[in-house]
Amino acid sequence: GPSDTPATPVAGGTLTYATGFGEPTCLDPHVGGNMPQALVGTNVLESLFSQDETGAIVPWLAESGVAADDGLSWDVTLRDGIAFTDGTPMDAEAVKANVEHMKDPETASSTAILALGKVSSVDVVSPTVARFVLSEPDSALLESLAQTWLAMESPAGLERGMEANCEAPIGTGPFVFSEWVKQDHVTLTRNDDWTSAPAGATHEGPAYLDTIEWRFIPDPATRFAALQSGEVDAIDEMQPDNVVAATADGSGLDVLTGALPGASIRLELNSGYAPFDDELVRKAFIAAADVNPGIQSLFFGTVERSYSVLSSSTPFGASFEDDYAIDADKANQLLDEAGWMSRDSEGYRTKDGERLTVDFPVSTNQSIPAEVSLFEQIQATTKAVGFDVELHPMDLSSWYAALGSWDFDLTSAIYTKNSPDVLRILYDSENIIPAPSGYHPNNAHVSIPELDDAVTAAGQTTDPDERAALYEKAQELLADGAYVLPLYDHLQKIGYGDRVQGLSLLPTLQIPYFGDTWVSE
Amino acid sequence: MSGTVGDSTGGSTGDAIGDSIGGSAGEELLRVEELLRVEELRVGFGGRGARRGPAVVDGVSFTLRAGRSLAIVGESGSGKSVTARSLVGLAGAGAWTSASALEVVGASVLGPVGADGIARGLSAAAWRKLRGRAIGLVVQDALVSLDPLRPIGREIGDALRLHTPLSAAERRARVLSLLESVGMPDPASRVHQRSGELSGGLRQRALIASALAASPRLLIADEPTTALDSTVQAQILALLEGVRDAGTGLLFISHDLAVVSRIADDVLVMRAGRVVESGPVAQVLGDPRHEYTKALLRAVPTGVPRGVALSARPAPPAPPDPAVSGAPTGASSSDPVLEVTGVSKRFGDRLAVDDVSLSLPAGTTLGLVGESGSGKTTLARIALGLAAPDTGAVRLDGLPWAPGPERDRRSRRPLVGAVYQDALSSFDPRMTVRQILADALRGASAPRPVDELLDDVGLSPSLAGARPLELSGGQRQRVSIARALAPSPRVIVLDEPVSALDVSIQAQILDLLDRLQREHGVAYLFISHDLGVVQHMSDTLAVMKDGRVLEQGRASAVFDNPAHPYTQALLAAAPRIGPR
Amino acid sequence: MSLPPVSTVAAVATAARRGRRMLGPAQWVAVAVLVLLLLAAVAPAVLAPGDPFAIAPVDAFLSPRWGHPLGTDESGRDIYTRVVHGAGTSLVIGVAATAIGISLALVLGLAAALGGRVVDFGVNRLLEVLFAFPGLLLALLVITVYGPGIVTSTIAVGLATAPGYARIIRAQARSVATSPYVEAAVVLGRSRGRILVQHILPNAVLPVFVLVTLGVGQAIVWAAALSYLGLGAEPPAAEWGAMLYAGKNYLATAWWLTFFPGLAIVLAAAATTVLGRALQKRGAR
Amino acid sequence: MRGSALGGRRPSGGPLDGRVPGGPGRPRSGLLRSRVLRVAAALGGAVFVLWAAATLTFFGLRLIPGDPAQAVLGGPGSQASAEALAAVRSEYGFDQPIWMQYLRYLGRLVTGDLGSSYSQRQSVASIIGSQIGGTLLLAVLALTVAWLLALGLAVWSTRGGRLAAAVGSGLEIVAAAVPHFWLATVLVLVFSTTLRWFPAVSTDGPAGLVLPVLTLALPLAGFLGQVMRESVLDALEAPFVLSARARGESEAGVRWRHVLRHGALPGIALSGWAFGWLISGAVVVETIFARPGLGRTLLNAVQLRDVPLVIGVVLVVAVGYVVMTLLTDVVSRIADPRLAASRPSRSSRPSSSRPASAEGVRA
Ligand SMILES: Nc1ncnc2c1ncn2[C@@H]1O[C@H](COP(=O)(O)OP(=O)(O)OP(=O)(O)O)[C@@H](O)[C@H]1O
Ligand SMILES: Nc1ncnc2c1ncn2[C@@H]1O[C@H](COP(=O)(O)OP(=O)(O)OP(=O)(O)O)[C@@H](O)[C@H]1O
Ligand SMILES: [Mg+2]
Ligand SMILES: [Mg+2]
Ligand code: NI
Repeated sequence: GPSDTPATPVAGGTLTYATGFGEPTCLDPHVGGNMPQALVGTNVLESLFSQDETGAIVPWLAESGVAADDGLSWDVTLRDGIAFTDGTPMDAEAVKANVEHMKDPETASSTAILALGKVSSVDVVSPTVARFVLSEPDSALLESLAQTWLAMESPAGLERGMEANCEAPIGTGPFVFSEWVKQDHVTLTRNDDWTSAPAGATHEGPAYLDTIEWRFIPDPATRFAALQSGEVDAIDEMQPDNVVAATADGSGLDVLTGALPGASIRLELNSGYAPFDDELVRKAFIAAADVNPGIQSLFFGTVERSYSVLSSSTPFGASFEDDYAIDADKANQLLDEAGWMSRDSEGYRTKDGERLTVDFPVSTNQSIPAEVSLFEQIQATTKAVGFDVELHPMDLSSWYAALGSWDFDLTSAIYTKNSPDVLRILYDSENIIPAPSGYHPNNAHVSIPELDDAVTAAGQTTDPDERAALYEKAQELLADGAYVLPLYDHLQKIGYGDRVQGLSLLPTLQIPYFGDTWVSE
Repeated sequence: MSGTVGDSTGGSTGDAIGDSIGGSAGEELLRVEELLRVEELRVGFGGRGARRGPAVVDGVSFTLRAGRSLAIVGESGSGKSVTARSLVGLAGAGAWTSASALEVVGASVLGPVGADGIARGLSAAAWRKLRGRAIGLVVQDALVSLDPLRPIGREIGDALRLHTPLSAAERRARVLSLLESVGMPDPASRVHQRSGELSGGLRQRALIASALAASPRLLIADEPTTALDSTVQAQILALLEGVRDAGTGLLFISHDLAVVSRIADDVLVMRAGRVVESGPVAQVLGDPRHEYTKALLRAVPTGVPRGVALSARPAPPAPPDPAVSGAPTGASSSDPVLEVTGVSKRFGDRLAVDDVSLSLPAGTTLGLVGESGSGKTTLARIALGLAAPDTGAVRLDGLPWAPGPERDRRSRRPLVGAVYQDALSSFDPRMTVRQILADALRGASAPRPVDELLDDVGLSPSLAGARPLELSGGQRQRVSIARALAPSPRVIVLDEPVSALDVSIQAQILDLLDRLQREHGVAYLFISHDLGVVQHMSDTLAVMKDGRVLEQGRASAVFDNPAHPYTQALLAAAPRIGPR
Repeated sequence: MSLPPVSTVAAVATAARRGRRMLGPAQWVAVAVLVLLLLAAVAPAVLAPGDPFAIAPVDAFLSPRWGHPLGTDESGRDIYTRVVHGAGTSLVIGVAATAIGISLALVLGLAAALGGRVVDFGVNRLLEVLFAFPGLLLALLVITVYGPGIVTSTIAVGLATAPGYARIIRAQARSVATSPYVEAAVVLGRSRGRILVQHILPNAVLPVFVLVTLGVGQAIVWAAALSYLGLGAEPPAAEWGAMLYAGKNYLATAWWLTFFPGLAIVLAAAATTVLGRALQKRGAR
Repeated sequence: MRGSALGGRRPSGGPLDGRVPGGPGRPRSGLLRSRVLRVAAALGGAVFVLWAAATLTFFGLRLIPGDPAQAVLGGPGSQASAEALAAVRSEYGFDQPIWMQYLRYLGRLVTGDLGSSYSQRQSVASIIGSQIGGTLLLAVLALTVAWLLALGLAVWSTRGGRLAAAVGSGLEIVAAAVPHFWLATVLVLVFSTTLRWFPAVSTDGPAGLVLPVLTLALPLAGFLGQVMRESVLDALEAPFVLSARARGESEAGVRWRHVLRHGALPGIALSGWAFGWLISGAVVVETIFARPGLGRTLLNAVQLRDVPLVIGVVLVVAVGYVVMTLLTDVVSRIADPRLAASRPSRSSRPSSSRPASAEGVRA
């Protein structure tokens, strides 16, 4: 690994970063709003707030955010003297323009618009104070504002129109977008006037690197080969075996790991339709799906089994290990009880001549290969008790289409959000109702009034103890009803070569942060 | 040394080359110099040492002097080409050669002789020095012996590039003069053409020019006129005679006795790899000693009267003078069984058949001659009802036959048969002889057993199970004739039925056809480019050129007194056996 | 994607005419490989008694060794067993795809060759269009419309190869239809229908079976390519392409996951090609 | 009996009998007219192919389930509002009947407007413009390398000697049987990860092109090599080679001056087919080597249901194929006058040397 002896940072040089998350179709994270945009955007576009390792909100472009007593408005005070790289001041007017941009249907935002669901408008109280007016209280507002998808962009830049802004949105960050060669790379160059380092930064003032070349290498093996051969300096989305290889002595490589906030990687059992509308069948499935040996071997010990719906980097996660004990006898018994008593020639259980089939669409885009292999092992272990799990690998569009039409019994979907409010998004019965596009976050079809009440109340209160209790309650309900099978944390694994120094992950979304990074020769 | 060879080609020779080969002998000496001495040449293919393959050339000996021509004759496969190729060390892949002497232009080319007594031959480099420079070889398939992808000028220039120090510009000039000397019209534009753009005669000229380019003292011409029309053949023969007369030794290979009798001084008759008879041409052809030579001569149809068997024995001596006119056979003046009136056929902007009228009386033979492309096949296809004429009509047995829908002809199809040049491709490759004939017999009015049909064409019933691929050329043609005969037709159209056959096989087939006509009273539309064959076979004759029938009438009348100048030229060009 | 073009086949026919020995050592090796493949396809348990789907996470990523001659995969499944059991799937895909392609091609090609000018013109244009269309795109479209899986990818490969076969069949049927022996049959007064049945169909269609042999190998390769893009067989099928797809991620650490299924594909494709060519030599004169 | 039985002493017809249309004697005006007609027919055919390809793709993509408006609004999984969807539907005309959309699309296509990509918010033309270079470079290099490899191997392995011949044809068959995706991973493993000679990620620099070009070229060389070998063997047996040897030409001269060209002919004729093959291969290779290009664009566009982009790429590929076919046709005719001479009409005549045309099949 890189030498631990602290070296003096040197300015200059280029760092080449290869991402496996894919190429954004638009660099402005307000538009749409997905991980690829956040990754490349975080070092250019900064947010009002940030989070520390504990998940606590810390200031960034804003100094503070204070809620009114009724919780229906928040006054956000901005740091003075910060300007976008085009010279436009980063003031309350800019905040207002940004929020309006995100909420504009023309922008076609999906992430930001959800996060701002309760914000009805922004009032400019003074150049440095922007007042967010809400339709109902939202305890997660500042957390939402910390996400790159809600980052601040130059209003002048936004006015150029979507096409131009997609090519190179203008922010306040340590780098600026200077070139985008489609399907090849995005070039970020240093912003010499940068003054707005986030909390936790090791130095103030301009970044060390001259440029970052941001490349897109979809094939994981190729990506790792490129890192090994020194063609690139850092990669993300490392495969487990590559992590092992990179952390080995003498590899000349090292790995930076952080758990992405939000939900853990988990299987959601579609409780809205047969066969998983029967709690007994869900419980049987969970009792039969033996995943621990697979997680051990497939991930080479680089991840740990999780018994929580929430990622370990998200506050208020609760673990219910006992609910996930493996017991084939119990599974068989439950299935008998549920009426799936006979077995067909292939050993699958049947009821009324129907086979106990579980359709499992797998997004080859969202699930890494080791995950797919784990699903295969789940398929094999549940087959023993008579489940016929059918894996259907799909491209992203087909997968969303299958989910949108509830044409699945089991699925694994990623949801990254830097707040336990993710529980509300994923399991509030309201979110069974699809968006106009057909998208519905509540894939498990969970509809428990108690749970709805708990997550809504937790979203409205700012009292940490109360929130903790409410979120634990919600998670307990999920575990008891066997709606979800948590697997492990969604880990961000950044591999990098020894010439890279001072690389860190910004805790908000565990995105690599290059403000302090330099390359040694 | 003066340009002995150069003279023959009318160009100026690089003298230096001649010197290095021939030494500094005087011209007189050169003329009688022994260019080739071959003794007990044996060549075979495959195998090694003691287990080497059988000899296909077995004990051939001869000598050839400058300014003389030696012809090798013999049937297909008798070893003529292998002999020729052995002289330049190109007998073929896997060939072995042995000889007690093999000298080219005074030097042995046997090379070191191995323990097994087999000559190893010269080194590749030594051979290359001889090839093209000491010996020019015009290889057998003239039409495909020039690289179709390269301009002929390059091909000819190659020999110069390889054997002379001439510059590119000098080579160009020399190529032009060579082409001119071989009688190529408009050489300047021809040099840039590729062989595909030239007619057969022009290709052969270019090929001869390329063989003569480096002024070799010896020219080997392997069947140089075989694929050519008789008029063109006459021109090429004249060209080769000129070359020989200019002092080059000429080794001439042919299967055609008539051609040989015209060009050769001496002749070598080969059979199955052995020389059966040799000597001056007048002696061998005029007074053959060996039975095989006699049979060969007998098989030549030229001038043999109608009805006289070519392959019968005992044989009358080959007529030295072909003045005998064909006597008409019986069944002469009945009603025409096939009548073609005013038929024309156009392909694109080419008029393939131009207002042709013919009439074929029952039981007789109408011969159709003409050079390549004159429209013979097209006319035959029209007569068979396979192609619709643009104008005109064909009547069969007095009833309309073509044009018209095939449906109308189908019931009368048994009246007409056809025999093709390429018998093999006219058989369905999946069928056996028995199946082919049984199928043909199906529509017959008087069905006969297949065996009887086979017997009729002189084939053993044991061949019935064979597939055409397994038969020899002559056997295939017999099966083809049997098929045509099966439905007891009134007319058989024969398009070049013997052109692909050796002269002795040809004789058998012609005799067979003759007999069948007598026995079955069938009429023939007999197409050939070979005047001798047509003369032998026909009662009446039509001469075609450029789609038109120039002349038609009784065969004997046309042959004796050709009216049209073209017919006269055609007859004049046709080589005959006899004193030059 | 498409099969080797007409002139490959034509050239192979030339080789045949050259009349070399039919079964040389290479052909015998090919026959041996194919016999093994067929055995594996028909009775995989004879060659590999194990269960190709039995997982054993503790035994994951074992390199080739005693007991696991080709090693184990990421789930501890025995690669030898999976390769053997995958033979059937791969062969069925190859044969079925080729059969689909050729059946379609037979209809198109024969219609074009025998159906008169208008049909010929129409079919030819259609073929041109299909040729100009990248074969893989055709397959991609079929798969996006009907979802991935063995059946769809088989159909997709079949469709994508059809135009190539159609051209060959059309040319073949035309050359037979205009051949002298068909003309000879006309002279004998045979009806069109009879000529079609007796001469044209057998002579035009029989050589197509050789094409099948030549095509199976390529169909296997292309079906594997689709699997490799994640569009083919669904897990846990022991299909070779899908095994490659799963194994490619472990290339740097566990080469045997990809190497052996890949080798199986190469062997199968090469063996069918060699045999197809030998058959062609025999069929040709 | 060599020659006499099959070929005939007097071969007639085919390219051998010296009747060459367009040769001397044919009126020039007719020649010109036929040439103009041929060019017009070729152009008409090309336009037809493009139209049909566009139409097929247009309707083919409509079969895919899913809302195109969603593809416009941030792609799959977007949570676009109902208003946004409605706005997009009317803007793009998705609310109109399909044939209206088709006519609209066709109308714009005629004016050369490929539309704008749903997913990349950019005009299709500019996306293709930026991607086409890399793919063309890859395709041309791969084709050239495949050509050279195939021809080299064909010429080398026919030097005589059973071993060389066996090795040569064995290599060709195996190369043609190797799936390129597998080859790519093996090449990366060997030359990039282990030996570190070439980068795993392709760039347009010479080193970066080596592996992707080899990946595409090797299997292609296998196919081409099989054809070229036969052609070389045919040429080596042809009388004109005997003729050249009889002239004193050396073995090298025979190969260089004569055989090589004949070997190359089928390579030229197959280049159109090879182009299509390479585009299919580019989809895989560009993904593995992370190269920008049309192949990757196409794969992404199909997965994102980006209809205009898919059609755009299809059209470009079809144009490429058509151009390539015309080009190979022209080059073949220039290189091989026999092709120009051979009539496309029926020919029942046996011919002993047939040009390596892509049509003639004798199985
Ligand atoms: N390269 C070869 N390999 C094996 N056998 C050969 C080869 N060339 C010729 N032969 C055989 O040698 C014999 C003599 O052939 P050659 O070509 O000399 O006959 P030819 O008298 O020239 O016949 P044609 O009149 O048909 O040209 C034939 O039986 C032929 O099959
Ligand atoms: N199917 C066809 N299409 C176009 N032109 C043709 C066709 N068949 C024949 N021709 C042309 O018609 C003319 C007469 O050809 P035909 O075959 O009848 O001549 P032929 O006298 O039989 O020649 P050969 O002696 O070479 O057999 C030639 O110029 C030929 O090129
Ligand atoms: Mg000969
Ligand atoms: Mg003819
Ligand atoms: Ni294809």
